[in-house]
Amino acid sequence: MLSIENITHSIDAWLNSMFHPTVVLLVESLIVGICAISLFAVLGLVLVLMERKVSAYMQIRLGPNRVGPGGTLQTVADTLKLAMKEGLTPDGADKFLFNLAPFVVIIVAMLILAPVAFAKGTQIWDLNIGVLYISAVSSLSVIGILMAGWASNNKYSLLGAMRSGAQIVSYELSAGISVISIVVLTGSLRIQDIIASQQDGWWLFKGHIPALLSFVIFIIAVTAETNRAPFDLAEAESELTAGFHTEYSGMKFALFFLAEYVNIFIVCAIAATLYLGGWMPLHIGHWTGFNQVMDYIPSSLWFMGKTFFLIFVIMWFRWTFPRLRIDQLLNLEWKYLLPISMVNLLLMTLIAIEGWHF
Amino acid sequence: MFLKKYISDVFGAVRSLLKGMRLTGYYFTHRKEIITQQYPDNKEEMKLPERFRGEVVMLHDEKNEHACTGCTACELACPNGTIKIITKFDMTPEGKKKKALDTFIYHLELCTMCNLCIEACPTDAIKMAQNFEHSVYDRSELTKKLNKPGSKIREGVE
Amino acid sequence: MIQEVGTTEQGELVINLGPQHPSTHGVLHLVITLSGETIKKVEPHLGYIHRSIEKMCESLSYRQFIYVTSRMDYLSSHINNHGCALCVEKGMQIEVPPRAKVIRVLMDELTRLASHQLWWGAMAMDVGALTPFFHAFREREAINDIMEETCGARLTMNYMVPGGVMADLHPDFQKKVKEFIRFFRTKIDEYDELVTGNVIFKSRMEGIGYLSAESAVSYGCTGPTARGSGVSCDIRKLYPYEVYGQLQFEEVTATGGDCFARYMVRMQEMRQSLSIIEQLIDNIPEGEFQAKTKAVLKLPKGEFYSRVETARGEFGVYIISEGGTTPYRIKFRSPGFSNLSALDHMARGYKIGDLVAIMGTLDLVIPDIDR
Amino acid sequence: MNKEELKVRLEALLLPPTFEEGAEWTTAVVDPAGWEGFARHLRSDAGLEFDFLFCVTAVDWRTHFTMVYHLTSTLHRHTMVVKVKLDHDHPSLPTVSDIWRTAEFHEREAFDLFGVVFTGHPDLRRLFMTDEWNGWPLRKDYEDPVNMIKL
Repeated sequence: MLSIENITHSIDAWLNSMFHPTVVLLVESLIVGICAISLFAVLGLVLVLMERKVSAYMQIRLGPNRVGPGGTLQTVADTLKLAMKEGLTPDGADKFLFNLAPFVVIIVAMLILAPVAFAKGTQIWDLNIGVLYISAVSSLSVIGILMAGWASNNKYSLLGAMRSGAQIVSYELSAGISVISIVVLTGSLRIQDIIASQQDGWWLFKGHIPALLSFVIFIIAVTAETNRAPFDLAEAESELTAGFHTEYSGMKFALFFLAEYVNIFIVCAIAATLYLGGWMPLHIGHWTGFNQVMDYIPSSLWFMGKTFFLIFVIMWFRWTFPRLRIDQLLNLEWKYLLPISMVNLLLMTLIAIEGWHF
Repeated sequence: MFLKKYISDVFGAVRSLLKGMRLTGYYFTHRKEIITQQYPDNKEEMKLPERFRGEVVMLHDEKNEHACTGCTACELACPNGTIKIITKFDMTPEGKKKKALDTFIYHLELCTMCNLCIEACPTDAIKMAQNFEHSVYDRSELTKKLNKPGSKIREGVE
Repeated sequence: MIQEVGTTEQGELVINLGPQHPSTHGVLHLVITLSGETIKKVEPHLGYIHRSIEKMCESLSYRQFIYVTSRMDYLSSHINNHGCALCVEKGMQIEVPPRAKVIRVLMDELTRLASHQLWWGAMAMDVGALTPFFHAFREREAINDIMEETCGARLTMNYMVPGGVMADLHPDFQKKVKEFIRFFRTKIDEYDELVTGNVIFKSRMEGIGYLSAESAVSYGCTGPTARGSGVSCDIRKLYPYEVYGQLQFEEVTATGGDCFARYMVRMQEMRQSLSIIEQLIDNIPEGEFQAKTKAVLKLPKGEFYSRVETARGEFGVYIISEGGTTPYRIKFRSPGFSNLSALDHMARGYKIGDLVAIMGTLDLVIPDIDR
Repeated sequence: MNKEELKVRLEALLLPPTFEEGAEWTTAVVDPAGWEGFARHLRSDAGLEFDFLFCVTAVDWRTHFTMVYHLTSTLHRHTMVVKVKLDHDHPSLPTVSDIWRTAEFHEREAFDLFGVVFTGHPDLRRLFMTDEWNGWPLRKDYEDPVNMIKL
């Protein structure tokens, strides 16, 4: 059967038969790097178009429809426009940090890509602390945002960056606790183990109400972590014009923009992996026939379908809700999400110890 | 008691959010609600109401005759100095001098489409046209001469 | 020149909100002193679109000056024109035919609806919800189409002339307005579903930008801004003009004094406007739509003041005439100007995000403030 | 209170104003010196309580200025107009912005456009014009060959 797993394996075997193992490692790293960058580019194009279409349909309008068939090339045109724009650096800015910040943000986004399993057997690096790695690296992105806000020498940027700092640091907590509640169930931090444990059903369905709760909390927390409305206080265009990236233009702005969408993709991929079984098809207990039918759908499609559904949900939030205020945002985290997720974690531990889950 | 309020708060909040999401979800799935008009493409079926005020035009009939006597009522009525009327003296067949319109200058760039000149005109020589695409490359093109070359006043209009 | 200040001596941050800013809805320039995110002082800088309309009007005749007032509060341009026409009629003692009176009131209420719809969309946008804006514009489009058909323009209609209205109603007017009412009755419930009931929106609004009744009066606030604080100040009720005295409608007031109270007042006013339109639409008297007036109007020597209730509050026209064809001095008392003066008082102690919400509920239209 | 009753009530004040006839509302004319005290009476005296200052403007009569204050009471629903006559060369008047807060902006507007100086005003600066603007635009003798378009 032709699948991504087979392709990668055959490339690996072919390379090993031809070259020295060190060369093979180098060549494979290069291929992976190119794949990751092109995935970034494609994701950026697709997600921006998706966002614009989703928002348009919710706002009873058509959205982009002039460039290309049905407006599909709109984002390409946008990228061209951004690439041709002049990248301005303000006079009073800290030039080094100002120019570094977008790259920090995008590199962080790239790093989290490593342990994401795109399909069966398709993973850049299946490290044994995958989940821990993800939560550790994803909190680095706040450094890029703070850097951008501070280096811009703009008060709006500074306020946006400070808000973003407070926000990401606090929402890190409940996102982490939600992740841990799944780790408690599986007993492993490795992504492949987590997916394998969902062989007979996804955790969202197997883990009773606590799993559902932790899923909801995780989605809320990652929405906040990626600075998406209704938690887009770092950008808050009606308050801070554009928040931390007010002073950015051209390609540097595009990198921030791209990083935002890649981050959404990644957090949704992680949510899909933890709660919806990643590439694992929908399996129900011992219904062997049903499970086999489901297996006919390629695993990469399962993964993409789940991820894009979650991305759609996050977009749905954005185009429905008003923005919270900064103190309400922190209230929501410290007064509601964190206590609930802690109690939830206890329940989950109880379930895991007693083996009540299916 | 506190816990009960806490829980009902959370549930009420979630319900109100879901209500909003239901509405946007409805519009997302119902394409017939879309109200976008594809402007330059729909020019054929686009119909502006008859009273729509786009610009001032002078009515000419097929004999290239208009009804303007050059009385300058519109010029006086205009709040912005949009209209400038230059008159000349025609010789009537009886050999008498008669005041007549020479040039009707209309500055579209000054016009606010307030309709006061149309109201003021005693002979209904001018009216508002429905054209609204006025952009030009040179501002001087917006200064228009409304009476067509060679046109003259219709018989019997005083 | 405005001096550039980065921080005050106390180490407070000074930022400029505007004149180009997404939430100032125009060219309002606010200099805000902040301590952290908390507002210490808001200082408006005006005049970016000051056109000195009052000076312009001194050289325009009584027929001509009316159209200029459309350019002040462009969202209730028709009501502004109404105020001017009333003032000239008061001076000339022109009796307006009953049909014209009803047409004027109908148009006023449609304008008020359109203005409140735009406000609703913009308000939601200020607090970060972007979708309501388009929903509001869908309904507003229907009103604009009705306006376009009857008045000939969509925003700056100039439909009002001293002594009546410029043209008779379009034959389709009644049918279209009834259609619109049916359509809007369902949509206004969607407004509540999408925004009013939303928990995030409520928490952004409740208890924010408190304005007590005494301060509202002292700051000269009118319209929904003052009525949200429980001050009864609806000119339509207190000093009825045209046919408002014979209509059944309520003056909407709320006692909260916060942003949510002002928001609810406007939402209820939309329903009241709908009911006023419903009362009148089938009872438009036959007859002339314009009284016979002289070609050149000359107001007698004296002073005339008339006021109307626009979507933002009390709009006053004060004409001093020397007996000529042009006013000697004309003063427009615009509601936005007084409402803005209370902004500093209302915003102190709240956060930047709240300032945006407060400005949203004040419903500022900058040309109305600058004139 | 109706127009006549209001007039009688005002005449009972310590410094009674003179009245103008023929206007829609009771119109009182006071001196600049007596204005501040008169205003305080209007605001706080029982039965008057004019708490809502809805229109403030200046008029340039070429020989003199008049400040016109339109007042109403939200309690008793009566309205009156106060006019203060000012000198043309040095128009100056005590502020009432501490009595009616709305006067703060309106007086700034009058200062900006007419050059009427309000003594005691907390923040008397140009409101619409830029700070370095010359002249007072709404005065009748104001000429600005650059910005004014003659039609």
